[in-house]
Amino acid sequence: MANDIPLNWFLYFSAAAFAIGLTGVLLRRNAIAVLMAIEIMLNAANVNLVAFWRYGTPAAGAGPMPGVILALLVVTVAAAEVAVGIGLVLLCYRRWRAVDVDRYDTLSG
Amino acid sequence: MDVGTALIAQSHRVDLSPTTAIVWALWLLVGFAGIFPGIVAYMVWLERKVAARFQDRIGPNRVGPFGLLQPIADAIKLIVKESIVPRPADGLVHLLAPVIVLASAFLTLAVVPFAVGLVPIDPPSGLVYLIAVSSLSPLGIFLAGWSSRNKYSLIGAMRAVAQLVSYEIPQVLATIPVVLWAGSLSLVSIFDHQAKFGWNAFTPPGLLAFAIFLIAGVAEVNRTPFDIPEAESEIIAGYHTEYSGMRFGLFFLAEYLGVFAISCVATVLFLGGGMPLPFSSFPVNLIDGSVGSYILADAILLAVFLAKVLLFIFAMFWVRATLPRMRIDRLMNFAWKYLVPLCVLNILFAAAWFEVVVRPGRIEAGRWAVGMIGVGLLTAAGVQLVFWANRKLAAAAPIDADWPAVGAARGG
Amino acid sequence: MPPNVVPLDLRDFLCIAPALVLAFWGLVVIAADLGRFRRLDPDARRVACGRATLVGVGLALASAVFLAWVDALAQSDAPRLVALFGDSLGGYFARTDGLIFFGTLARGLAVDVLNVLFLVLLAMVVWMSTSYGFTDDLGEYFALMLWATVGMMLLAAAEELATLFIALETTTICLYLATAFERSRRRSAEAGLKYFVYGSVSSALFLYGLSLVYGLAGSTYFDAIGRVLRGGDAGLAGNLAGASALLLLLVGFGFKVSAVPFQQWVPDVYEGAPAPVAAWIATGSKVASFVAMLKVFVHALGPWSHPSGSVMGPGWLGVVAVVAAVTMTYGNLAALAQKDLKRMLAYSSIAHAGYMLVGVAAASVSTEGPASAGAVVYYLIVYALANVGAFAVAAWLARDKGTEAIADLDGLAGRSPSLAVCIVVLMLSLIGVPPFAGFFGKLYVFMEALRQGPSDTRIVLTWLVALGLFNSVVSAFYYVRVLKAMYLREPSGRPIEPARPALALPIAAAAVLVTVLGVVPGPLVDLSRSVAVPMLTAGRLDVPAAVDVPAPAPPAEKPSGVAWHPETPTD
Amino acid sequence: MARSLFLAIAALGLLAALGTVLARNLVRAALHLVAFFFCVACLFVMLEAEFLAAVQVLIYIGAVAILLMFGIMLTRNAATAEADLSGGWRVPGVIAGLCVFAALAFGINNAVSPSGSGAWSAIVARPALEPAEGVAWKAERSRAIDDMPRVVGEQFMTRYALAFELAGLLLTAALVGAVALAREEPAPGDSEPATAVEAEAAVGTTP
Repeated sequence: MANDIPLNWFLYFSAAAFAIGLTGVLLRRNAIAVLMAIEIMLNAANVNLVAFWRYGTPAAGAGPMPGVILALLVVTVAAAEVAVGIGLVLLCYRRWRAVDVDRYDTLSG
Repeated sequence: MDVGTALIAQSHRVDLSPTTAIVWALWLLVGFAGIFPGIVAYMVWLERKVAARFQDRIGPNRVGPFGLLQPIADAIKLIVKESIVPRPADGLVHLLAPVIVLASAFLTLAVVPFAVGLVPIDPPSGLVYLIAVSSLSPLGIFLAGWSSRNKYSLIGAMRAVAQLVSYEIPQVLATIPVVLWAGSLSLVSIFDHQAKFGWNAFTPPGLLAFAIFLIAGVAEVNRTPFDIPEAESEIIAGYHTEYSGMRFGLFFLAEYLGVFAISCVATVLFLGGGMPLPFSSFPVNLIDGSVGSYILADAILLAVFLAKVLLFIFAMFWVRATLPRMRIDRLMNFAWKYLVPLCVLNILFAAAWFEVVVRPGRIEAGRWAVGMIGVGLLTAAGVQLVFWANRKLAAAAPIDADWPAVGAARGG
Repeated sequence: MPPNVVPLDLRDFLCIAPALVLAFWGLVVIAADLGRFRRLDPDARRVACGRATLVGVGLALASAVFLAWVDALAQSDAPRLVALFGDSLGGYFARTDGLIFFGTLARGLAVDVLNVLFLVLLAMVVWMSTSYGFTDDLGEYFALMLWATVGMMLLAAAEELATLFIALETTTICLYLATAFERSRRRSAEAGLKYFVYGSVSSALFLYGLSLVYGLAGSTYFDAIGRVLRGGDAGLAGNLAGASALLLLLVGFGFKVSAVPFQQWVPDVYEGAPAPVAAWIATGSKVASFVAMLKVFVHALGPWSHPSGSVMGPGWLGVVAVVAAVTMTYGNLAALAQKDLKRMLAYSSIAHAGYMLVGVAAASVSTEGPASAGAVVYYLIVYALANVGAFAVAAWLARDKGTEAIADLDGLAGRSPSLAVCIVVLMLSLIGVPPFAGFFGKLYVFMEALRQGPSDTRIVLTWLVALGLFNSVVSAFYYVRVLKAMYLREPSGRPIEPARPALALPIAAAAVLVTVLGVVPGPLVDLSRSVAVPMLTAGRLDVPAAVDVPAPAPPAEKPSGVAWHPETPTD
Repeated sequence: MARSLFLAIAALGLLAALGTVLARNLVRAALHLVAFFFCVACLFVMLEAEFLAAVQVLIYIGAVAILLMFGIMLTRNAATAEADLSGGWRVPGVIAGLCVFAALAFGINNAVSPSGSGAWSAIVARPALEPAEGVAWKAERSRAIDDMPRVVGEQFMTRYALAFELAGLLLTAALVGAVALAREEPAPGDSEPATAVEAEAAVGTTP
């Protein structure tokens, strides 16, 4: 199929999304916003994984779909991370009445 | 491949060929823009009639014979009414919310096999798709509540999301026995399986799953007795308090479409789709490849399918006219302490049923009888166990301990 | 099931029995706490929960020791194994390919030794947790500690990237939560959130690097990646994607092992977390992360360590060397200024990560081959033992004073002389003073760094070793401050209460172990070497047996009953 | 056709990602995030992984986004869920992001895969999946695409059994820990296994 999408396009998309996510992590000070930026980065990695699975030549004995399985595991991990993150954010919010990471000041570092 | 055959053929892959595009366009035009809203309109009429009868009234009877034109009048009224958006509201989100809810309800119908070949798309992961799109509606509801900048809207939205998320779990778990027996997530395969093994509701674990699915389904579409998110007497109208005109109409449409969709899905998953008889593949075996046989079989299937759906819808109206609203803590308790454990146990029973009856590949009278009695007793024992354990737990806790507000009010 | 699907060999679950026991026991502890212990008064409840947890750890330890015995027997006397357990099970245990679950997990003596280490450390940490009350959710707390350990065990045994990733996440997520468990203090919640934010960003970076590695190699198995990289002649030259992948993976592991510049979370988290949790982050999590790092970098990405033969060319060796140098220097210098015991231990653990990174660098260039990674394993064991003891001291302070200032130790020698001696031993071992095990750890790591053929990597690693020696001297200053407080100062305020067995025992046990391993280092050194070889060669069929070590014979025969045949490419 | 579709989806996705990062209003940011998730799901469909796309919508939009919204609601006044970008870090952050993107894009452009499939930029079409003599993976992959749920199940029950079990443990641990942390100070004798959702519901009823 000559009109197919090149592998690179997916990779560029994912690289851009990853960079945006990373920028978000650096820019935002709100813990929940940071969490969202992290989700973007995880999704970028997932696009990579699935694109490599579909376009690449597997090494010997790699199984039919390591990329997809890894992506599914990442989805699981992301869900768990968000649950844990929201739990921690709520905990801190109850103590400080603030969600901005800068405002937490007990520890000297 | 001519369009006629393409309509019949059930596509298993998403592709972008012109044929599929035509099929999809047809479905969109006929089904989603024409038939389904029509069905919804007359569901509303039916509901008003049924509720009226339950309350010893007559119901709509002014517009047209038996009030049959009433839905059209209602629709015109909703369309021409002014759409009022509160000034502090988040305009875009306010508009987007009903669209998301409606899209969720519409998209659910895209994988329902109404009859042989009458399914827009049959992806191999159809059931996951179904669950995925139906999980969009909490998002829309939440956004509706949030964007309205109204206390009652927000409370209603929070209630709705908590309820929808909770009841989604038993709903999904209840479909697992069906998937286990059919060995596939495709709804067409599930239909085929029932043509071979009888309706899923006619097995002990299937019956339990069916009941759980229905209960959770009623909760998923926010209908009485689970209509806490829009409880008029407490929070006006919940998340759509601040909606008027056609935006409100979209929510209205989405709710009834949801009722219709959940009935369709329950019919396909548990009641053998459009098959009129439980243990025979009656209309499907008429098909001999000719177009005429297709039309005949599909006509029978479609008619029976709609009759079953109507039955469900009527049952929901009946429940609504009869039962009072549940208290929210009871509602949550019911989902987490009764339905979820029952579902988990039920998966084990379903596995037993699979080993006894389904494993040989065709239904055998002896094994079927053994399965009915053995697994049936097992299932009954499981239900007893869950209820007994909950009663024990409830007895151990002080009265109303599950509702701190009451206890505190009494203590103070 | 279609015929081409090879079913799972259920006997594989026997090989992860310790992890299974711990995972199950977590639920048992929660249930017991909810059902029974919650009615007791807080102190009794804490002790009951701790004891219940210890029972589970003991069971897991028993199964791990049993598996170690079986695996040792498989190497020495396989026929006897068959005679003992019958053809099926005995034959299964006697297999020498060392891989289970379709090659995703390693098995064998190496894994068993690490499991025993984790469990011994966990037992000390759990016992320490019963010494003072810092949380009300005891069942959940102990369950999370057990589950974190499950993650660590499988992380250290993983032979494949998907398993590695999920094990890593299990470990860290349990630890994020446990960090925030001290409900009475705000700093615990803050530490939990900080740990979480840094940790999840690092795992996102790690994951992206991992996806690039998967794209480059087409496989997620360490061994297959290594083989692909060795086969590709292009190396890293001009392959910026490969370099980015390497860097991202390095960032991910750098966070987990607390290497500079990814160390910002360490002092805060160690300070804010309850002392036992901090101990577990500093020891268990670090051991597991270092083992995983060794596997990924030396085994899978080994061909990229210095592909051009020069340490400063493309390749991870130069980066790791620089990171190691900066890490140990930064850790030691920053530790000098600390007044809080846990913060000091945090910086010192950063410094130790630097020494161990020298070992990682050495493992890829040493003439000893994979056996040289034994130095890192030895160092890890010694470091972990000493640190658990040191954190028990922090728990002691936290119990009595609520803070962990070093000044609170003033005059301890007069009040509990025997424990003071134990603490002296721990500190001396952390400095690396000769009769104690820490000395041999450093010696061994530095020796491996120096043991290499003539090349320009030699000069860099020699400088690294020199820097390490200088740093050891620096570290003496702050460790000695603890000793000074105990022996030379008089207590200013209320002196601290004597330790109960829950605290005394971990301190004493750590001190005794560190001394014994220092006086008789031979057996553990041999063991670490024999652990390192299969750890870094699992699934590799072309590695000759290590020369001077009584190492297990590397896998020589084709795995039987496994779907994964590494040497028979399917295309 | 496919290319223009891809470009449209990718552009939308990146815009949504930017919106997530830059939006001041957190709920708006979450909404952008939902759009991004949806675009990624569309890309999965274009990569012939429909099952994964459905899972993406189910988990990310149905669960993660909702959870994030709950988090925002419970920590902010609903009407003023505004959050500032950090001032001093703005320029370095953007520069770092651009540098990362440039490095990755440059790397992707020049990457040479050692696995034998050549440079990434040379792969312009996905490999055909007609079974060929001696190439087993083509048949494997074509089966994986046609019947993905089943193959995923098989993989999770065989090759990745351990990872699957571990994922279950991870979710259990996250649930147990998050509930223990997010719970209000527990009353003595309170043994009710309250879930996070339940706790939210309780909050919702007693405003």
